[in-house]
Amino acid sequence: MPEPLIFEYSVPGRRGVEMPEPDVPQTPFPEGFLREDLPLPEVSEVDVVRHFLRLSQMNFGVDKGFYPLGSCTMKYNPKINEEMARLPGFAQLHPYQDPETVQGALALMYHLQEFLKEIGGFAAVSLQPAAGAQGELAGILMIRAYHQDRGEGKKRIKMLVPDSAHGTNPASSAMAGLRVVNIPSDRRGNIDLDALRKECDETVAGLMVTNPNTLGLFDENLVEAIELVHRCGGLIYGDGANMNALMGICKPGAMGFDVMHYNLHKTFSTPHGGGGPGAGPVAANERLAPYLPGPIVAIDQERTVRPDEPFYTFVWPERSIGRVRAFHGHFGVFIRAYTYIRMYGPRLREVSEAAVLNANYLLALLRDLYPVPYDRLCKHEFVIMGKVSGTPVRALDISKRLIDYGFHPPTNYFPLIVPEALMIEPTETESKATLDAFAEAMRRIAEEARQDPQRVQQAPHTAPVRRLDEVRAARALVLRYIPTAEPHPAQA
Amino acid sequence: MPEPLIFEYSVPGRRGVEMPEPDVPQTPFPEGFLREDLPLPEVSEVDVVRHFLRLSQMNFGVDKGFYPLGSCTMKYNPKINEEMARLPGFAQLHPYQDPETVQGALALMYHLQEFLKEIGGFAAVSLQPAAGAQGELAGILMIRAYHQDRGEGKKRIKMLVPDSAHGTNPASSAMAGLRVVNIPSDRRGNIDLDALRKECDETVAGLMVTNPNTLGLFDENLVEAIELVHRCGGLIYGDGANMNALMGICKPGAMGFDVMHYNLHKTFSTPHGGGGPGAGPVAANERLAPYLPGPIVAIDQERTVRPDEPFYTFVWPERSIGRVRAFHGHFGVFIRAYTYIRMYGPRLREVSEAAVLNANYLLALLRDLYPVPYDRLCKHEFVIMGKVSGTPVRALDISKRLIDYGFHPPTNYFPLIVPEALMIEPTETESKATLDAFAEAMRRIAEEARQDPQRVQQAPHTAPVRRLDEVRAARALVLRYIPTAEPHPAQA
Amino acid sequence: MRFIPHTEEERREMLRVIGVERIEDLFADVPEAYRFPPLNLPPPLTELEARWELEALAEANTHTGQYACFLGAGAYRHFIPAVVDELLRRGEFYTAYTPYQPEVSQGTLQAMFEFQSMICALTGMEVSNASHYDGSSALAEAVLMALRLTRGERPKVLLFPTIHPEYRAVVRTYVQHLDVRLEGDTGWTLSQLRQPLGLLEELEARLDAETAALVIPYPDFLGRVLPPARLRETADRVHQAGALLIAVVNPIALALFEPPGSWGADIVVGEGQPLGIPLSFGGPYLGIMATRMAFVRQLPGRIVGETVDLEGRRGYVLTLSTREQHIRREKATSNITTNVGLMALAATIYLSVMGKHGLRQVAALCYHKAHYLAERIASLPGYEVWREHPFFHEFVVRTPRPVPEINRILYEDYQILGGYDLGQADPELSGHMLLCTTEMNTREEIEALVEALEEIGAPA
Amino acid sequence: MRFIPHTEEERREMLRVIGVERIEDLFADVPEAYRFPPLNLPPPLTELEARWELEALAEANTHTGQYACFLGAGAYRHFIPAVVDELLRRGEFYTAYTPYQPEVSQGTLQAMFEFQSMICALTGMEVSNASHYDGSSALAEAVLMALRLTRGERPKVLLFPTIHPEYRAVVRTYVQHLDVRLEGDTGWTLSQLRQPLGLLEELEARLDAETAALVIPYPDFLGRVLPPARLRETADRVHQAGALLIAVVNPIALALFEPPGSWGADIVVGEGQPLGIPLSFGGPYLGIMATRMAFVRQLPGRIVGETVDLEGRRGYVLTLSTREQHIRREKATSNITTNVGLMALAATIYLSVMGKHGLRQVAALCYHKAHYLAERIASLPGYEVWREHPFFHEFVVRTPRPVPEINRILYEDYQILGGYDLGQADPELSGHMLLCTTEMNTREEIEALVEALEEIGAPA
Ligand SMILES: Cc1ncc(COP(=O)(O)O)c(C=O)c1O
Ligand SMILES: Cc1ncc(COP(=O)(O)O)c(C=O)c1O
Repeated sequence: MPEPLIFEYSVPGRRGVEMPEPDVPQTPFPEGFLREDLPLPEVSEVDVVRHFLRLSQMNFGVDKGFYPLGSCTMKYNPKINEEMARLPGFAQLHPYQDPETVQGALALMYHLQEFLKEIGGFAAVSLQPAAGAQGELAGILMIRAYHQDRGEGKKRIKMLVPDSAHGTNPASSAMAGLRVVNIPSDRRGNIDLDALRKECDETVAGLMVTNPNTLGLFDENLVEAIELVHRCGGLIYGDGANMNALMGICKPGAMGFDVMHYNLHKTFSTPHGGGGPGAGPVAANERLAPYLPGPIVAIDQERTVRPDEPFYTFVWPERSIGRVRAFHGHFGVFIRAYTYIRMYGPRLREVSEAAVLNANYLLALLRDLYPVPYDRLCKHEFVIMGKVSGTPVRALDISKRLIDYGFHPPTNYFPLIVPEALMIEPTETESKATLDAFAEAMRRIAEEARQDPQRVQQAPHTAPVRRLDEVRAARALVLRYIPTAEPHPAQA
Repeated sequence: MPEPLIFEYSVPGRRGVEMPEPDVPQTPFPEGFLREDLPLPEVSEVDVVRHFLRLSQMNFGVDKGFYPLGSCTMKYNPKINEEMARLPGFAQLHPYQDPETVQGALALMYHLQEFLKEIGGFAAVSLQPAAGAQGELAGILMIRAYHQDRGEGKKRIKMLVPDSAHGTNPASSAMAGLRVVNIPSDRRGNIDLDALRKECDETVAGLMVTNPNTLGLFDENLVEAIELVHRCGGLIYGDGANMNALMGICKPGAMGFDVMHYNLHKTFSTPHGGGGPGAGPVAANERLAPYLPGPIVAIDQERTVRPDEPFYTFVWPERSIGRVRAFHGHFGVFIRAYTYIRMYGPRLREVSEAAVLNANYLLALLRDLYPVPYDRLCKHEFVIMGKVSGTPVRALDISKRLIDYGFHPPTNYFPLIVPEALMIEPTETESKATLDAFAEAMRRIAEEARQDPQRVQQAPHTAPVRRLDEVRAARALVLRYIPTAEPHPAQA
Repeated sequence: MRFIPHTEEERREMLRVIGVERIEDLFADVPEAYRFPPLNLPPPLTELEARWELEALAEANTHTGQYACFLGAGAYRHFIPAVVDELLRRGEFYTAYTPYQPEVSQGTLQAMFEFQSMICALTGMEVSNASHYDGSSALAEAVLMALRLTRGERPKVLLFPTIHPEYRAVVRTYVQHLDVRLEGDTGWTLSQLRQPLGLLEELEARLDAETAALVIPYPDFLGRVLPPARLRETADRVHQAGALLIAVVNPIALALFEPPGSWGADIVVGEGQPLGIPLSFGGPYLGIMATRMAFVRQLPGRIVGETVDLEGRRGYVLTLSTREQHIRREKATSNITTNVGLMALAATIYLSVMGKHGLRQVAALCYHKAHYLAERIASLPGYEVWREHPFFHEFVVRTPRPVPEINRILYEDYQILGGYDLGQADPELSGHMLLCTTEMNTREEIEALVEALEEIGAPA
Repeated sequence: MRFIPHTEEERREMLRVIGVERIEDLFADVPEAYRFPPLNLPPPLTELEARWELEALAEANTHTGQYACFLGAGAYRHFIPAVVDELLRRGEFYTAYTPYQPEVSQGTLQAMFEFQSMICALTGMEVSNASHYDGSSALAEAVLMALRLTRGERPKVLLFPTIHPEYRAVVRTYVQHLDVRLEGDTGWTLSQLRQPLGLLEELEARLDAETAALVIPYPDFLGRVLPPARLRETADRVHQAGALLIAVVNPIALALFEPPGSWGADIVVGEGQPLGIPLSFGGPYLGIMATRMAFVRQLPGRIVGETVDLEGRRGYVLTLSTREQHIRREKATSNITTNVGLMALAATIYLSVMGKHGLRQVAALCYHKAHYLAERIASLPGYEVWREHPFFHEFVVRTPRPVPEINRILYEDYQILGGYDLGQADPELSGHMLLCTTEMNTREEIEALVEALEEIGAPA
C-alpha cells in the first residue's frame, strides 16, 4: 500500500501539538504585515507517528543490513554516539554562550582537532566545513589565498583533477574560480605521470588527489606526482573521503599533502542521516595552516590558571580565508566522531586493516564472477564491472536485483572511467558471514542473468515500489504537493 | 526472508559490548563455585541492531496502524510520556533511597493516587499491583480480609462472576481460594438478575462486575445487582479494564463498587510493551481502604514544614493485605499515566465521550454487514459475530484477512458467550477516516467471503508469515533454542 | 483535545450516522443520578507545560547518577549499553500487545523465544516462561506451582530465612487464604543468620512428607552464595522427601556461579532487572521463571513455541495456552495475562549484546569491587565485615553507629547514597548495613566511601 | 575490537582466501617509508568509560535548560515535541544515505518531497531544494545562483547591512576569488542602522545594470520586519533593474508575516534550525532554499520529484540531477552532495505535528513575549529600547553599562544567559544588546531578567 502524503491526512481544524496560552499581556500585530493562509497540514500526533514510521519502513539503512555503497563508508554507527549527542549539556548549548560557560564543548572540539591532526599527520585542523564538499571548497580557497599572498593569485588558475575523481573535486574547483584540467589515469589506475608532467607549469594552483583513489587503489605514483606538482609551485589537495583505508597505515600530511578534508560521516562513524548532516573538517600542514577557515579552538594561555585545566577559546587563524558557515560547525557530529575516536584510540589502525581485509576478501570472492578492471591489491573498496558476458544485464540491473536479496546496492556508474562500474565498499564492521552471503547473491545473480535475464532486468521484485520512471519525474517536475480540489483525508 | 535466531549469528569469540578492566585488585573466586560454560550468543553490536530492527518490522503496534483489539484499549501512546519516563531524575532512582531524596517521585505517586481516587470516586488507592490481574487478586484478598475481620472468612467462599467476565476474574478468585459461581447474562447482555438473586446468600464473598461489560454494554441491571449483593453481605469488585468509557461519565465508587482496579496501560495510555508492563492500581471505598496492599504514599504531617511543600512518605494501610510485590510498583508506568492525566485534567471526559462516539459510529457502519448479537447503544467497544451467512468464513478468517488490509485484528472468540465473537474497540485516538477505512475493509471482506471464500480463509497473504501451525507447536514443544552440531553463522 | 482527532464537523457527522443528536445521548444508559459527575482534577497542560512539571518533579530527586550509590538489596545499578534503549524505543515493539495474532507479531514472539532460550542458558533449566511481573511475584507463583505439582497434598513450604524479606512478604500475601504453612524463615538469631550452612542444615531437618518445597536464595539477601556442591546434597534431600527445590537467583551472579539447573533445582525464579533494566525507583522489573520440561504444564504465564507456517517456514506462536486464564478460567495455572514483555525484550537485547564474554566481565567486576570494598572496610576500626562465607557483590557490615545516622551523614556530607539498613528487614540485624558494588562503582567512589566511613566511625 | 566482528580464526581464513599471509601484506603498496606510523592518541575506552568521559564534558557546560536564556541572533531555543526525536531515531532513516536507489529509499524521498512542499508553503515559493548546509551557506549559494541567473554579466550584489554578520562573512568567503563585488552592508552609522526603511531606500538607490541581486533579511538581524507592502515596491525596483531579490528569512516568523513569495522575492533562503532542531552549540542546522519554478535549473542541491513505478504506483525520485556535481562536475550548479537530510526530516516532522495552528501559536508567543519584555525594559532607567519599528521576537537595547559586563553579572548573580553583544557584530552598535524571547521563556524568567537589569543598571 503506498503511503499518502502527510498533507493528504489533513483535516481542517485537526490539531497536533498545542502550545500554552500566552502568560504575558498580548501586543497587537502590526497592520498590513500578516499573512493570510498558512497551508501546512492539520493532523494529529498519531497521524504523524504512523506516517513517518511507515515511511521509515520503506527505507534501507545500515541498521537494516549490508550497505556496500562505494566511496561512502557505510559502517555501523555505534548507538552510544547517538545518546551522547543528546545529552542536554551538549544539545542545549547556544552557540553564542560565553566561552566560560561552554568549556566542555570547547574541550571536545579542541581534542577532536588534535586527534584529526595526529591521524592525518597535519599541523592544524579547522572543524568548520559542513561536509566533504565544503571542506574541498575551503581547502581550495586556502590554496588560492596562499598563491595570492605570494603574488601568484592571478597566475595560478589551473586545478589538476584526475579523471577518477569524485564530482565534487572539479565542482569545488570551479566554485573557487579555478579552471579544471583533467588528468587521465594510467593502465594500473594510477595518476598518469606523463599527462601530469605535461600540465605542470606555473599556472598550476594544485592537484587534487584522492588516495586510495575511487578505484579503491593506493596510487603507486603518488610520491612522484606530489613531487612533480610541488616542484612547479602547485599544492596538493587531499580528498580524505577514503581515510578509512589509511588510519595508522600512513599519514597524508607526512607524504606531502598540503591540505585535506576528512568526512566525519564516513571514516568516523557518524550516521549519514539519509543524506546528511556530515562534517568535513579541513587539515593543513604548516604552510597552509594560517589560511584555515575559522574559528578554531585553541588554549587561551592567559586565562589558563592550572596547566591541567586549560581554558579553551575560539581563535582565528592568522590569514584565514574566513568563515564557511555561521557559528562553529556541526557540533552534534563532532560529539559522535569524538566518542568514536576515543573508543578506538591508536587501535584505529585495526579499523583500516579490517576495512582493507574485508574489501580484498570480497574482491577475491567476486573475482571469478565479474570482470575486474584494475585487478590488484585493493584498499577499503574496489570496482568491478556489472556485466555478465553474453547477457543484456547491466550494472543497474545487478544493483536492483541485490535489493531482492536483502542488500543495499553498491555505488553504480562511478567512477566514470569504468564502464558499468559497481563500486563496492564493505567497511570493517561487516562480518565474514555477511560478505559470504553477499558474494553468494552476486553468484546467483550472474547465474540468473544467464538463465532468466528478465528477472534481473525487472528487479527489484520485493521492494516497496518497482523501478521508478525518472524520465517522467524530470519532465513532469512535480516538486511539491499541490492540494486537489476535493480533499479526502487518509486513514492513519 | 525469515530472520535467524540471535543464537544463529553467534561466532565463538566474537564480542559485543566490552567492559573496562578492573580498577581494583582482584580477588580469587571461591573454588568449586564456578560454572563451566555460559551458552549465550557471541555477536557484535551491529548483529544485534539489525536482528531486532528486522524483528520489529515483523510486528504490528499502535504506532503502525489501527489496532482495535477489544478489551485492551489500544489507544495512541503519547511520545512525551516516553521521554519523561527516561529523565535521569526518575529512571536512575534506587527504590531504597531515603524518602527525603526522592520527594519528586513520591509526589508523583501521591498525586496519581489522588487522580485515580477522583476519577473512580474512591476513598483510597494503592498503586502496587503490577497489572490488572494482580489488582484483581489484591482486591479479592481485600474482600476476604474484610470478611475475615468480621468473622465470616471461612463462611464467605463464593465469588459470583458473570459469564461474560474476562478469564482473569475467575482465575483471580480461585487464586484467592474462592469458589467461582458463574452468573449468566440475560438477553440484553446484562447480569441476569434472577440467576444472581438465587446465588445471593450468606456464603457470598462478592460479585465481580465489569462495567461496561465485555460486550461493551453498560449493565442496565447494575444498580439492582449491586444492591442485591450488598444486601446479602457480599461486596462488589469492579474490573476497571473498561474505564475508558466512563471517565467523567460516572464514578463506580459512587455507584456502590467497593473495590476496583485500573489498567494504566489501557485507560491511561501507557504503552502495552508487546505484552506488558502495565500497572493495575487498586482503589477502595472507605470500607475497604484499610485493607489495600502497601505501601502507599501519604503526606507526613510531622515532617511537613510548609503546607504548600508537603513531605511525602510511604505508609501502610492499617489492615493491609500485605505486599503484592517487592519495592513500590511499576513506577515507570506511573510517570506515563501521570503525564497523560495532567495533559487532560477534567477534560478526560472528552476522552470517554470520543471513545464511545467512535465505537457507536463504527458499530453503525458495520451493523448491516455482520450480525450484532446485542444491538443497542454501546460504550467504548462492541461485539459482532464474524460470520457471513451462506459462507464457511469464520471470525478467525476475518481477523486474518484484516491483516492484509493493514489493520490489526479485533479480539476474537471473546467474550465466550458470543459465538464467533469479534470484539472491536476503536478508542478515541482514531479518526473518522480510519474508522471509515476499517468499515470499508470489513465490507470488502464480507463480499470476498461470498465471492472467493478461500482468499479469506487462507489469509493473511501479505504478512511476514502465513498462518502458523499451533497444534504442531503444542505437540513438538520446542520452547528454546538448542544448538545444532554444525553452527553456520548467519549474515547480519 | 490533543490526542482526539475529531473536528467539530466530523463529530456532528458521526452523531448523524449513529442517529443521535448530542454526544450526551450516547450515555442515556447511565443512571441519571450518577451521570456526568464533575472531575476535580487540575486543569489540562500542553506538552510543554507537562514537560516543565515533570522535569521539576524529576529534579526534586537525587539520583544515582549524581551521587555514588552503594544500595543493592534486590535492585541493582548496572551499565546499560545504549543499544538497548535504541531498540526498545521502536514503536512496533512497545506499542504492540500480547502476540495473540502471530502473523503480525513475529517480532515479539521470536524475541520472547530468544528470551526463554537465554533464561534457560543462564539458569541451566529446560524451559522458561516469557516473564512474570517481578522476582517476588514469580516466587509466589513458584510456590503455588510447587503446591500444584505436589497435588495440594503438602501444605508446608520452607523458606530460607535470608531470602529477600519483601519476597517472603509477597509469598505470604499470595497464600494468606490458602491452606498453606510457610515456615523456616523467621525466628533466627544474629549468629544463626551469620551461618548460612547452619541454616541450610536446620531447614533440611524440617523436610517431611508435608513439605511441598524448599526455597533457597542464590545469592542470598545478604550477598552470600551457598556452595553448589552442598546444594546438590540439599537437592537430593529435598527430592528424597518428595518435595521440590526452588531457587531465587540474581541472573548476573549466574554468569559466574554454577547454575541451579546443575545443582538440582526444580524451579528457578529471580529478578531480571539487572539485565539491562533501569532502576526506575523499583519498577517495572522482570520476573524470571524457569523449570524442568516435565513441569511445563504447571508453569504459569506465557510460553512461546516454535512451529511452521502454511508454507513450511519457521515461525513462533504462543503455546500451551490451555494453562491460561483466558481458556481455563478458574482452573488456570495463574491469573496472569499482561506480563512485562518489554522488560523481557530489554533483557534479551542486553544479553545479546553483552554476550557470554561481556556478562562474565560484568559479574567479575561486581565481585572484585565488592571484595575490595569489603577488605578495605574490614580494616577500619569499629566496623566488622561478614567475610567468612563466599559472597557475590553484596556483603554485611556491622557499623559503629546506627545505620540511619551513618547514611544521613554520607548523604549530606559526602554525596553518597549509603547501604541498605538491615535493621529494616530484621531487628536481629539492626546495626548492620548491606553494601553493594557493581561495575558502575569506580575505585574513586569506593575509596571515597571508605574514607567517609572511617571519618564517621572515628570516636568523636 | 568492539565494532569489528572478526575473530582471529575468521581473519586467518580470509587472508588465506585472499592469498596473503599477514594483514600487513595488504599494505605492500604503501611506500615503506610512510607505512604504519605510530598513532599518538589516548588509549581506547569501553562504552562505559566513553560515557563517563562524555558526560563529564557535557557537565562542564552550563546549558540553556539550566539558565534562562535570552540569546537568539540566528539560533533559537524552541520547544521540540517529543515525537520529533522519537521518529528521527529510527535507524532506517538516520543510517541511510543519499537516496540514489529510490526503490529502497522511498521513506527518505517522500519525506523530502513533503519537506519541499512545506518550505514552499511557508515561503510562498514554487520550488524548494531538499536542504542546504545552513542558512549562511544557503545565502552564499543563492548569491552564486543569482550571478548565474544574470549570466555572470552583473558583478555587483547588494547586501542589506542588517543581515546576520556571519552570513555576510560567509558570502564574502565564497566569492573571494570570483569577479564579484559585495556592497551596501558596511559603513553605516548607528542612526542609519536604526532606520531600516532609510537603509532600504539607500540600497534601492544603488540598483543598476551591474547589479545581480539585492539581499534583504526578513526579519533582520536586529529582529525588525520590513513592511511587506514596502518590500513589494522594492521587488518591483529590483526587477526593473533586471536584478533578483533574495530574502533571508526566519521560518517561524513566516507563520505570522506575509511570505516573501507574496512580496516578490525570487530566491528565499534561511536558517531552518528553529523548526524542531536543537541548539546543539551551533550545528548541524538546516539551510532552506526556495525559488520560482522558472529558476529551478539553477537551484543547487538535491530535489525530489514525483513519478510512478513500473506498476503505475506513485513514487519519488531525485530529479534534475543534471544540475549536480556527480553528473556535471565542474559545470554543476554547486559542489554540494551531502546535505543535512536528517535535519530536513526533523523540520518535516516538526511542521507536521505543529501544523498550521501550532506554528502560528509558537510565532505569536514569541512575538508577545518579546514585546512584553521590550516594554518592561523600556521603562527601566538607563536602558533604551529600539521599538519604533515593528519587530518579531528580537529587539535592540542600549544598555547603561558595557554589554559584556552586564552579561557577566547576569550569569554569575542571576543564573541568566543574557543577550547578544551587538558590539561584536559592528562597533557602531557597541553598548547595545540584542535580546530574544521564544515560547520557552516563561513570564517568570522575563520578570527575573527585568529585575536583574534594573538592579544592574541602577547607579551605584
Ligand atoms: C571521494 C569523495 N570525495 C568527496 C566527497 C564529498 O563529500 P561530502 O559528500 O561529505 O560533501 C565524497 C562523497 O560522497 C566522496 O566520495
Ligand atoms: C476485562 C479485563 N479484565 C481484566 C484484565 C486483566 O488485566 P491485565 O492484563 O492488566 O492483567 C483484562 C486484560 O486484558 C481485561 O480485558
